[in-house]
Amino acid sequence: MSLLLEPSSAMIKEQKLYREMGLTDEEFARIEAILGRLPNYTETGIFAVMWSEHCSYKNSKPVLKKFPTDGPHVLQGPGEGAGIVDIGDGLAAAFKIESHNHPSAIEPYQGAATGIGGIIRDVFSMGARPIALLNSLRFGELTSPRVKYLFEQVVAGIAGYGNCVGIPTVGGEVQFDPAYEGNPLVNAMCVGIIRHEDIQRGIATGVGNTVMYVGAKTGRDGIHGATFASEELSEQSEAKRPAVQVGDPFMEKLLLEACLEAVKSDALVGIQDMGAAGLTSSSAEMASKGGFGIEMNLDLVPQRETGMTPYEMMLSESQERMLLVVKQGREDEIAAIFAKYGLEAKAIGKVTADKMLRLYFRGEVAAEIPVDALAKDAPVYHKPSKEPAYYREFQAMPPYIPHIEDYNQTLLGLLAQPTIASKEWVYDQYDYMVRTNTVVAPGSDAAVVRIRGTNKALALTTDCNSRYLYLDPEMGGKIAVAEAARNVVCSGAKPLAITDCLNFGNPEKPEIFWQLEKAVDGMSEACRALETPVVSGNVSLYNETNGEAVYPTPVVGMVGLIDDLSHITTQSFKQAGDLIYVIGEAKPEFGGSELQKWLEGRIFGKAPEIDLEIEARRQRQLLAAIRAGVVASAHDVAEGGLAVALAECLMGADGLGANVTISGDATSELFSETQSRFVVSVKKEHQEAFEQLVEAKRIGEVTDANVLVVNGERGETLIHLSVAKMRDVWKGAIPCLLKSKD
Amino acid sequence: MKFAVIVFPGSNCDVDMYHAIADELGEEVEYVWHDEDNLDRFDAILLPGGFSYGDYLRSGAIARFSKVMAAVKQAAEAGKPVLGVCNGFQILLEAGLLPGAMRRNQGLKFICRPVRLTVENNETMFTSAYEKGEVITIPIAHGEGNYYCDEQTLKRLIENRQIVFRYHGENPNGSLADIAGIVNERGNVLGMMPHPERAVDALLGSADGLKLFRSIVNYWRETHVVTA
Amino acid sequence: MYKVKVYVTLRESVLDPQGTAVKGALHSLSYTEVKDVRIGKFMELVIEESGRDINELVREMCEKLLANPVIEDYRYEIEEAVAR
Amino acid sequence: MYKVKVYVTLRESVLDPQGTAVKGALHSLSYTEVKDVRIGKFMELVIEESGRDINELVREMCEKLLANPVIEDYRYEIEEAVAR
Ligand SMILES: Nc1ncnc2c1ncn2[C@@H]1O[C@H](COP(=O)(O)OP(=O)(O)O)[C@@H](O)[C@H]1O
Ligand SMILES: [Mg+2]
Repeated sequence: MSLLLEPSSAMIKEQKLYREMGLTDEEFARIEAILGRLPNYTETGIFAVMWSEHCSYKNSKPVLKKFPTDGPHVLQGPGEGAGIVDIGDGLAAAFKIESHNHPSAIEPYQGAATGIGGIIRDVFSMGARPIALLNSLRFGELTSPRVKYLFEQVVAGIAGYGNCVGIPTVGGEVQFDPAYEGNPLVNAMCVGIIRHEDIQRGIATGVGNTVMYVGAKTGRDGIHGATFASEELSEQSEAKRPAVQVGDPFMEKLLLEACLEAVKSDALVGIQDMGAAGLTSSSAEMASKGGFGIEMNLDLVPQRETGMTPYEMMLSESQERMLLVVKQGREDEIAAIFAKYGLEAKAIGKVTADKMLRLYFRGEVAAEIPVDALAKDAPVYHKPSKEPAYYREFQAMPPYIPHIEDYNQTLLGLLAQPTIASKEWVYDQYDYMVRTNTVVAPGSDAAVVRIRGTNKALALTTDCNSRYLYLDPEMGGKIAVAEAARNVVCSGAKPLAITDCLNFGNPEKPEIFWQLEKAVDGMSEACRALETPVVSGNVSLYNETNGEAVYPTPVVGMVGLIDDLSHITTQSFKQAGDLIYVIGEAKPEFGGSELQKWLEGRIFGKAPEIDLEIEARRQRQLLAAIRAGVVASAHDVAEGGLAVALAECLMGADGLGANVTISGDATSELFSETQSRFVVSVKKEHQEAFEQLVEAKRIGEVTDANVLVVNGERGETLIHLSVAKMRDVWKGAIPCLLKSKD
Repeated sequence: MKFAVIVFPGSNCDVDMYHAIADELGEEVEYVWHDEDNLDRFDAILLPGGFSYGDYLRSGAIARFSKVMAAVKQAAEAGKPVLGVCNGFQILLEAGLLPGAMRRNQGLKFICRPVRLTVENNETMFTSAYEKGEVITIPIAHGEGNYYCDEQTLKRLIENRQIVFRYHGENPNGSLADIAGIVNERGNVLGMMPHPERAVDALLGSADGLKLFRSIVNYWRETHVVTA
Repeated sequence: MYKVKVYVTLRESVLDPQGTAVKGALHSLSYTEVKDVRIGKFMELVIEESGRDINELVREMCEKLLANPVIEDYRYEIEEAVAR
Repeated sequence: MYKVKVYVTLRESVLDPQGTAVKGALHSLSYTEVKDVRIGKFMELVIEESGRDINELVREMCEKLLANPVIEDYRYEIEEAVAR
């Protein structure tokens, strides 16, 4: 589009062209009032992206305020590229999770790849060295060719990008449910390590300091991507689609190394990545945070395409770009660092005192907007909230009790459910070992990454069972946090903090907004109970296709600290003769369970309940026992219940089996998804010590028979399955679904 | 003994290689940026894995023109041990320091997992610490490890005992004759897809790779009579 | 029997990291006269006569599988070949 | 200004895993008339007049960098283009 074709200010107002950019009539009036005149086309576009939900959180801000964000170990809470927590020895962990749902629905490989790229930049722009990646994925059922394509391409995209940059992808989760058929979720988390004194902030200060641009050239990629992410997917999205962003992981690797070198220089004042709304958000936010203004000459912006307008340059979402503020007169020092990596750091503007974002193009002012209006004073909406009718119905239902005849077949059937089945097909494609710190690779509970030069390690996980959240968002929200903490504790770590990605439907619908509110209430309560504040996060709303929302899916990414490498624990049974314990008793809770979904083809009723005090106590006891060195293996009971958990403890344990006896109602004991339960194995010589530390029930022993045997209280055999058989079913399920034609 | 770890833009196993030598082997090691042209001060040269130049076009195709590669060639001609792992192997192939070429994995997917290897030849400067026929566990992590060469070359590789490692059991990538690693005729340039530097610490799953580095040090000690 | 050649290229406005890297490499080999490089795919298909219109068939295959219409364009040529 | 098209293909004798996979995928979409698929690269270069013989130049670039003679063949076409 040439400049001449851009609509005039008057046309924008009269023909309400701002609506196409996602601004409401009231918002446009507000812009007019702020500027004291009509905005031109570029300015309208800048406001539209900055005031989109994606950048401004205008609908979710009031809800996000509820999260506890403080703690003695929190060095940086929400608001920067990543949250940061102290881990001792002068070191800190920086981490954040982010969604790339809409781009991945359109172009799954590049959408997922650029999602990884974006979250990595968030972490290294804080000055942290990225040490691990995780992801959380949701797809429809693995039966339609489209879903298979999306799944395969998303995984390939994550692998293609992460492997090339050389950051290990150490964990994640994948769930399959018809609720995600048209709107897959692709959330990526990155964790970095930083020395306290190296923490950088995205800030522009010091009048006359230079604004520098580094990284890939700007093209017409993803223009209006942020607005796009703030709308529902529809048939029209296809046509409205901006040029798809293609990731360049090689460029990212160069940028990463160069930026980490640059942050060591005191010539650098501030640094921020150009994420959603690219040049616009990075410049406006840095200036607003610093209390200054920024002035840029757009003719100097490195451009990949010819004839780009200010509108296009400011809204482009080309990847692998960073904006720096550098002390005046020391530009060459910074440029030299980037030049070593073949990158050009180019001066394109300077910091000003007047708190304005002022853009020049071909000698004229192309835009002039107060930075605070863009970054701080976006509108905030308190959307109406309403309890959905389905929720009341579900709450009123009598408990669902499945009728099980054959426990062997039931267990095998559950192991073949793609949500439970081995994810080896996925993580085999990820380089989870590069940088040689991955002590616990994907396949156990939380992943464990050691910190070189210390005797410490981090335990990392992403979790969220959205079925529970759909049935009961508050309960489900609590469970999501608790489950993440359980996984972290099972690995031998103390949970430190979380990052969260709130994937919901259209918040303008009161029932959806209610889900969002309740979920955040539940999560907040769990975060308080488990002392894991929220230090960063991301909101992805409008996850709907043709009016159908995805399940409420607030993915929890948690980081825990292992303060002695000898505490690292995995879920696999270790040796024959070890005693098997279960912590926690089962209740008949099958609402939203894997078994209900499988047998009934849908979920309904009440979600399992959780008592956060009990949860916290059990986690404390288990962690104390692990630290005392009396736990051989630990695993949480999750989807599929105790039977699946026992099977999982055997999948990675060569030549071992288990012989256990259960009491009470066998169906509940084996398959109910009652919360706050764990399976633990303990060496015989540690029996006494373990029992003193942990309230747990001994249910059997690890054997060398290579079979799982479960007996009922009257001595009847409920389950008798060879480990080989279970492993075949469990490992084969996903590859088999992918291969099958229909 | 002093090792060089060559760093190309996009190398990402450089750190792993460095730590394997410095922390586990306890020898001297230094990073060398791709634009250096002199490697005289080093006794052995390591080309690490990763994605040099993004692996764009073909893996290793662009890196082989780096300035440092002329020096790597010189070192090879001087008989110094030169080890290329994964992307390093690919670069050695593209540079013609080893025969053959890499294709994409047969399954077309990147594969990361520990695999078992048979030590086919334990009479090289890289493998003397292993038993002949020893089966070891070393991780692979690559998308293009499907080794190819023409029949004559294969014949020569076999006759000269240049095949050093083969995949044991399942061949993960479709490589010709299950080849996982080969040496040049002189025996001082080894290229291999599996990552010995990722298998130097039992904490991370295997220490089977350590013997490879020990072999290099042993060779160097034997050939360099201390004159101090 | 047909011999079909399919050319798949990235759309004009889509970033081509591979092309950019190759251009950089050519420049550092001092082929500075190279001003632009774009890299796409070249596929050769052998297709048996099956009664379907060959043009339609090839177009369908391109749109369904061989090219990714979101970021790529395609073009093809058909040669009637004698069975070898 | 020249527009140069370079086609890089795997040598006949070299198995093409990608082509095999695409053929398999086409068959499972029931395009069983497809008998063979080979996948190569298609590069478009824009080269400025530099006084060197353009054929020689392109051949040199192909042999040095664009194709790997161990497994690949190449072919090229040169169009003289008017500067845009
Ligand atoms: N998308 C993924 N990427 C990487 N690893 C994954 C992914 N999905 C699952 N995994 C790994 O597979 C294992 C099992 O996952 P999951 O069943 O979700 O475990 P849990 O129920 O304990 O959270 C974990 O180690 C997890 O990190
Ligand atoms: Mg778990």
